[in-house]
Amino acid sequence: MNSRITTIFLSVGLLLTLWVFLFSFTDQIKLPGDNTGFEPPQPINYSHRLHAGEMRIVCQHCHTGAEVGKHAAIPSASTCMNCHKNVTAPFLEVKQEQTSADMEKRQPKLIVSTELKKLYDAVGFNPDSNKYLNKSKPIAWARVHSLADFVYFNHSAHVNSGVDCQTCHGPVETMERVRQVKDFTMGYCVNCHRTSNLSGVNGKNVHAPTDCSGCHY
Amino acid sequence: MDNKYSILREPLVLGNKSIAEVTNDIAKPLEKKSSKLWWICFLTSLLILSIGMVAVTHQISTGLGTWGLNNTIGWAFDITTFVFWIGIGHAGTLISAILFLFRQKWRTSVNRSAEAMTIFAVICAGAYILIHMGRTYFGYWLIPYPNTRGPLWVNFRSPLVWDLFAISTYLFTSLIFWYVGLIPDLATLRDRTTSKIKKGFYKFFALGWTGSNKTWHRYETVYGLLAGLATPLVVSVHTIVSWDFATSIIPGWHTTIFPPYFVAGAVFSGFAMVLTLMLVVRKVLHFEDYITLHHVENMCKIIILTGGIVGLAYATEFFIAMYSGNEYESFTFINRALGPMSWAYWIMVTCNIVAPQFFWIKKIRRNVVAVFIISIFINIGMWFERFVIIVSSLTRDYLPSSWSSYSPTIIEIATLIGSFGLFFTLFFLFARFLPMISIGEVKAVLSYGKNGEQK
Amino acid sequence: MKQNEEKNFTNETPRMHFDRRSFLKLSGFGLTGAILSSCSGGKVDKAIPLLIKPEEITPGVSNWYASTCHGCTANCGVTVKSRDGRPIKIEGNKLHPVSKGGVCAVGHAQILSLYDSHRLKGALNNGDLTSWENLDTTIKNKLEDIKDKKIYFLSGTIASPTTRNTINNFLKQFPNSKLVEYDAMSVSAILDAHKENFGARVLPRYKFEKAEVVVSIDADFLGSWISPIEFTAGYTSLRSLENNPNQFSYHVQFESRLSLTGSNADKRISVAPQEYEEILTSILENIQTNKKQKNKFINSLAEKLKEHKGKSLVVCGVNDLRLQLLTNSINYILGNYGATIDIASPSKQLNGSDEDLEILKNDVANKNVGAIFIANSNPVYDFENGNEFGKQLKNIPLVVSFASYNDETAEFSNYVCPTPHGLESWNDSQIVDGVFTITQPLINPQDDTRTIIESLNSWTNKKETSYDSIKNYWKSEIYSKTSTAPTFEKFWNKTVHDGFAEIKNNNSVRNFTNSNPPQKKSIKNINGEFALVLYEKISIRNGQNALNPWLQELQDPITKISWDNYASISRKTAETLDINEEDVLLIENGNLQIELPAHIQIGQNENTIAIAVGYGRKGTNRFTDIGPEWFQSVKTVEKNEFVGKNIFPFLKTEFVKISKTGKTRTLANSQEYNSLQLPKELGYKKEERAIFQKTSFDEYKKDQSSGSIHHGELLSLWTETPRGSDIHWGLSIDLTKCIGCSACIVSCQAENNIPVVGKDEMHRDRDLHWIRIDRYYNEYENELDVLFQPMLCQHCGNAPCETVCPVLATVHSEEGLNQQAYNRCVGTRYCANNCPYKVRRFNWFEYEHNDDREKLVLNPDVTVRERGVIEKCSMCIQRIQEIKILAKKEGRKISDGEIEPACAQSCPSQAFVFGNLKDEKSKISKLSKEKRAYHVLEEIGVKPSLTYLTRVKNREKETTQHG
Amino acid sequence: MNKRLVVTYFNNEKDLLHATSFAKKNKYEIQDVFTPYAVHGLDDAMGLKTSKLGIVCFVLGITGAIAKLWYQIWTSATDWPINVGGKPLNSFPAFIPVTFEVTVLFAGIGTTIYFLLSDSRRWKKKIRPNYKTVTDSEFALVIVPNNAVYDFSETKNRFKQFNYLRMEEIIEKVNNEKD
Repeated sequence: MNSRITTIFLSVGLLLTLWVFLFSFTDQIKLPGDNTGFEPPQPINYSHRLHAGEMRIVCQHCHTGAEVGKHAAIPSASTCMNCHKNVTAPFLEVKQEQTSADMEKRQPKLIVSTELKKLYDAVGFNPDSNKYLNKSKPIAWARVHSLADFVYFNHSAHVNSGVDCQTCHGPVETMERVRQVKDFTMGYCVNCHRTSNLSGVNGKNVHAPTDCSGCHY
Repeated sequence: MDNKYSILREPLVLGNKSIAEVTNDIAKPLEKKSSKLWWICFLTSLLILSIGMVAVTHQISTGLGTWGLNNTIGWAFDITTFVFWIGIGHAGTLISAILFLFRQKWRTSVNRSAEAMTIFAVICAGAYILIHMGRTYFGYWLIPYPNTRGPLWVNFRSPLVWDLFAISTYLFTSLIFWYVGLIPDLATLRDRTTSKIKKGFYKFFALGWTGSNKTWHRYETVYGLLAGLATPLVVSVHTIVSWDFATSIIPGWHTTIFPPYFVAGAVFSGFAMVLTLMLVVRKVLHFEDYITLHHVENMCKIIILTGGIVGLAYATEFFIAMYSGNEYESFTFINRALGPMSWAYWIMVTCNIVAPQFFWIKKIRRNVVAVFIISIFINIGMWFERFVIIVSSLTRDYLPSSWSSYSPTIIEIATLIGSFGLFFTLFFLFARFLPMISIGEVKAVLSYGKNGEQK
Repeated sequence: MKQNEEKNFTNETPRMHFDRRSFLKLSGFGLTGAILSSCSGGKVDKAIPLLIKPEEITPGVSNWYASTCHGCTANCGVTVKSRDGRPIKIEGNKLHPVSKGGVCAVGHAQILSLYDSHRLKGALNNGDLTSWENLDTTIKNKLEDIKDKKIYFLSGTIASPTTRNTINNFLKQFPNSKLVEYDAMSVSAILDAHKENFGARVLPRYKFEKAEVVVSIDADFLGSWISPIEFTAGYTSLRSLENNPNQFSYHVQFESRLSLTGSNADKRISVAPQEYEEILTSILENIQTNKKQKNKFINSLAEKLKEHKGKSLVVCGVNDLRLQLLTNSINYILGNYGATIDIASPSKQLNGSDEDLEILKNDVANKNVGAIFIANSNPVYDFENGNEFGKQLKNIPLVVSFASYNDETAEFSNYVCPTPHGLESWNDSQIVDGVFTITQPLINPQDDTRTIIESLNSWTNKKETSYDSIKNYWKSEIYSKTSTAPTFEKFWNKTVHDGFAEIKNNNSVRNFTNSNPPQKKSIKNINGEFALVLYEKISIRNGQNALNPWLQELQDPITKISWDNYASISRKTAETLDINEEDVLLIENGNLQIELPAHIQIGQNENTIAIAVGYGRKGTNRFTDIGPEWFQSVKTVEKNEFVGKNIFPFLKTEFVKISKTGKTRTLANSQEYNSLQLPKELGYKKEERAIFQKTSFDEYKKDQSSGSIHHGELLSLWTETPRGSDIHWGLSIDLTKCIGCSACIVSCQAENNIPVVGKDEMHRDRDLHWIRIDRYYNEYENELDVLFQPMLCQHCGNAPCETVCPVLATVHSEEGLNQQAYNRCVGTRYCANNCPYKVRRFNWFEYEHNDDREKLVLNPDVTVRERGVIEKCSMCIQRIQEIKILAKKEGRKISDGEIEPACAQSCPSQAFVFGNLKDEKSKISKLSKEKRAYHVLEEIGVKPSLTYLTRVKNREKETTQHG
Repeated sequence: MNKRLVVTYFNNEKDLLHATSFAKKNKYEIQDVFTPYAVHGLDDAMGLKTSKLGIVCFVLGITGAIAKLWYQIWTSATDWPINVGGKPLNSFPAFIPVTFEVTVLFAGIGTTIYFLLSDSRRWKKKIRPNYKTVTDSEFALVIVPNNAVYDFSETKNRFKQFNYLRMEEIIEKVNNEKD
């Protein structure tokens, strides 16, 4: 008898505590609405590690929207073409072809890497003639970081007040394929806003709104 | 206690029952096969409930527009009925807790079912709280639980949050109070019943009760404590409900006497409902010997008292409205009595002020049929009281441009009926499987009002 | 390319729980359902960037382009907001010399009709789609055959000089061809009268900004007459006390129905149409010969006019030559020509000629027409003999319509050459002599359409887009006249940038030749008959906007009724004939018959009955499935029925009989109680609520604070601690300036993604407009006095709504705004109940767009609200944030007047002023300190951030009563 | 080791009461008394001390109150101070209602749980005589005979005066299995 009642009460208590714990350690356990670790496959295997990491291309070079507007905007294919009109394959492959060509005493073939091929198809670029001839079709990238529809987030406001891209997006320059590293929950945003109001961003004093209407309207 | 052997009082239980007989009388209906009458009642209420369910489903899947509300009138049937049910609940707690503290022996034969009534009523009220929300499925946001919204909790200044706490507390406490009261009787049934399933059921919930006096001793203490807690609780609950309106700024809602007024009203309507139910039960389950005319009369007397308080409150409201010289306030009340919704107001007055006056006459108090009818009137009247307060105040508030009028939709009415369906379904189930009268307590007062001799 | 864009922006239009609502419905309530519902993980949504990004477009950043509004022929100047390649908002062009930054309700609503998928998808050949090539060849061949027959080009007023030029060139090929212009609600008599008096058939430009005394005979110049926005701006400029507290114009209105203008007049006299003449003649007599008239008021008025020679203006809105001639002579004697009336550089906004039209009608009737081209008009609908005319068209070998909808006329034409929407094509217009405007397209034509110019060009074998034609025409005709700009390109670019070009012309002032007016018509008035008055509603106008749901749902500022037209009758008539509101009346004259619901209208002359035109348009039956559907819902329009009834057949009818039919029809009236005075039957003598404070100009001059009642500081129950930043946003509304034109309502609807709810919901008082204009009828010296009061969220400092919200969905921002977080709201509606102004709106249902393309109009910066949440005016928080972020980026403070909410931006009379109350120098803090300033319901201590300014009218004595 | 118990059955509370006080007087160790309902005066007759449940209840209540009050002030004034309707961040009066409710909730539920847990220890013991009857109509007095001078018949005689229904002698195995 005793044990029956005890078990009933204990189990109820256990459940409650468990539940509370679940919610308190947000970083250990994933909560509904938390997409941390989301890493969808992309139509073109573009490597941020290579471009942002090795080549040290700054983020805004391609994500131009970031300091002017709401969206950091996925760059348009024309942006890629600025360089890839000429760069058609990894340096080593080209070099290899060069050497082999020299040995075989022939003109080096033009090498086009499989991924860049996709880009060229998209913009309708013909690498051999180095002209835009074919029909173009848009590239449908998979969106990695997305906030709920009822949240207004403005990149320019953050970039201009000195927040590094990495603060929210993590070390993108080390990622082959982009992955979400921070849980974009309200708690995450608010707490960051509150702390930066106290301690500033990169030593710079800022005023980050903690009003509802800072993000919701 | 001391007046145990008095001969001045009339007995609480008639027909010289022996202890064994008491057990028999009360337990019999639970052991017999369920009667045709019970089936009829049960199925009808189940049907009504399902009508309500259909309506609610339509409302939740389509939108709150399926109710007759509009930009000006945000609450009508929903909150009216919510307050109504909460009010009904109060008699239960009052009978079981307050009368217990006052050592009113006559409570024993009615408290069990009164408490049951409380619980069911609160359930109905709770259901209304849920479905009246635009996004029912986010109702749990009212609970302050740790969440991903960072430091966002709930607004403890909002009477609705007070409501949430008040009503859940009320529900849990009444439930416990009721259950604790049940344990000895469950044991009794456990020891009588022959059917295996029932035995198992009773055995589980009796928690192995033996009737040891050492337990009885502590049991009484707990019961007393619970009663002590429930008494202020029941007052606080309706006070808080009344604050939903009193803390607002709408003329007709913003009234300081609401708390006592509402509590009195609650008890008033509650007892009416108890009577309505008891008189039926008494007839159907042949409890004439336990629920005697003496009981009925006592309740009638309480109704006269609380009814008087309510009437006084109505008068005070009007007086203050006029005396304060606040233009909005005074207009609201004139409009309440003479405006487009005056019909509701006058229904309320007739049912709540006029009807109970008949109870001054002993003949009527002791005439079961008359009492039954009047109790029904009072129930109606009290529903209308809340309707008048909520709707007629909203229809015409500050800016004449936003004045509007209200008429319920079929969905709304169906939902209201459905809530009664829910209530009675639960009640009939209770009547079928649990002792309607607290066996243990009745035994304790068997000798009450007779001289000591027992068979 | 365009496709991709569309994908792009449909992607980013915000929508709460867009993809999982259906699931929610099923899961009903319960924790599991809710928790699951908040998951959005796993779902991969595509983001498709532009392949080649245009220079000026940055995703998520909106650009503004100057253009011209084509809602009516007034052609006001507008600027259009374009976001990611799609226009989403029309607003006033502050630099514009004529409209001065104002846009009316119709103008704001044009953005919605741009995305109307019911417009024609391409050219029609006898009702079925065809390619332009085929159409051109067939039409050209046909033209060959009927070369020398009579050829008509029938059009509504053509404001575009290039178009006119092209048409003329086109018609030149044919020996006897004629361009006929007409207007559905014609003012032809005005032009004819001026032809008689001045020898030039012109529509004068009325300068209300100079008229200190305005006398209007049935001219609704603030509502729908000629150029309402221009007139409103002018009119209110003489009634703005914060600029000039010692000057206030005096406005007298003689009219039979209660018009918007009449309700703003200082003195309104309700007379039957047949009495207009007497009034004019007596005024004329008095000012001519100082001969006293029987009517005392007329005398005093005449005196006033004489005192203000050259500073007064008499206008007459009746299309009757005789009355117009009288008006002209009065104005002439008062020396208003050249002062308040400009015929040197006249208006081009209405140009129709009834005379020509009659000739055309006869020719059509007598079957001697070879071809007719119909543009910018819908004759089959708006001729008094429309259907007949339609049948007659069948006898004409070639009927070409330029309608962009398959409308009444298109139905009777062999070929339809659909024209694009105003914002889809280049166009120009000449509003008044000397002001040319450019219409700049904001988006590629969504359907296979062609402008009139292009069509005509291709039939004259000219390969020229309308852009080229316009540019060429401007080069040759307009640029040559101006010497301001060095090169044409510079001139052109500036014009396109500004949206207009001002060219001073040197027309000589013509002199007045008195002409004896035509014999006065014997006006028969058999008693029991009523004078019929047709009028244009400010929303639907002559019917060309009937297909726009925003305008259909916009309540008439006077009657407060939407989604219908009706017969307005006086209370006396109603009593004598025992007619109740919503009784369906049979209105007849001979064999003409029509059934319309009755509306009892205060101020309506008892011998008249007024009916709005523009209803019963073909195509309005599409609104059957607008608004929610549920157990007891009522359709907005019955299947194959139209919104309202077409009254144009009665256009020429003067008198009608009315009788009850016994039927009734519900009218969606959104205001139930119409007076500030409490109902008499509740034992109240004359108690009036001081929420609308008013005074007379005389009183005001004596004491600027007259009429405003203050209750002083109220005690606080707790110690008030100063909170918030150095900003406190506030809005002030000048009740003297607000004329109730309702432009703000539609502007707000466009800015804040406010859905259309349909007639049934409107009837149930569930409109979702964030701003409403309360209209009260009041009495002033036993005369009707109409009060307009814009009512929106007051952003109270001690907001009652905030305290009661259980989930903190509505709380106060540190900038003094009352915020509403839709995604947090659970919909208890407690806040709405507890709002003393009743300005909170609840999403009773899921309000779907009845047209998929319409979704493109949504403002991506504003959340589309889900069912079951409360919404309300946010003071256009998205605009505030936009500017704040901009200022932050540029490291500066926000300058005063930089932020303008949608309502304030294009208010034609600038009644709204928005700004920072904590900034001493800001306009708003000055206004809020004015003597006239007061808060509505300040006695209940909610501390609103909105300030109202007492309404002043030019009267002897009138102040707020308070019981 | 086994234990000998004497169980005496009565059919009304008067006799029971007298018998109990008699037993008490005569130094019989009263194991327990079983009754169908709470018999008044029996506690004194058995000489039971008032239980400490009251204190438990009080303590629990206070705990609830303090916890809740602190929680409310913390959430609305400290954790995220939001301006709600211009009210002070710590709107103390507004926090009273909830505090009260939670007090009651803690006290009520807590006490009951405590009671059930603590008492179920006693119920566990299978020392009950023929329990069909004690929950119905009969009263049973269970005494532990003091071994010194014990004689069943002797005891019978001594209790005769209380006209009991019957008197039985049962042997109870100490700590035996659960029911």
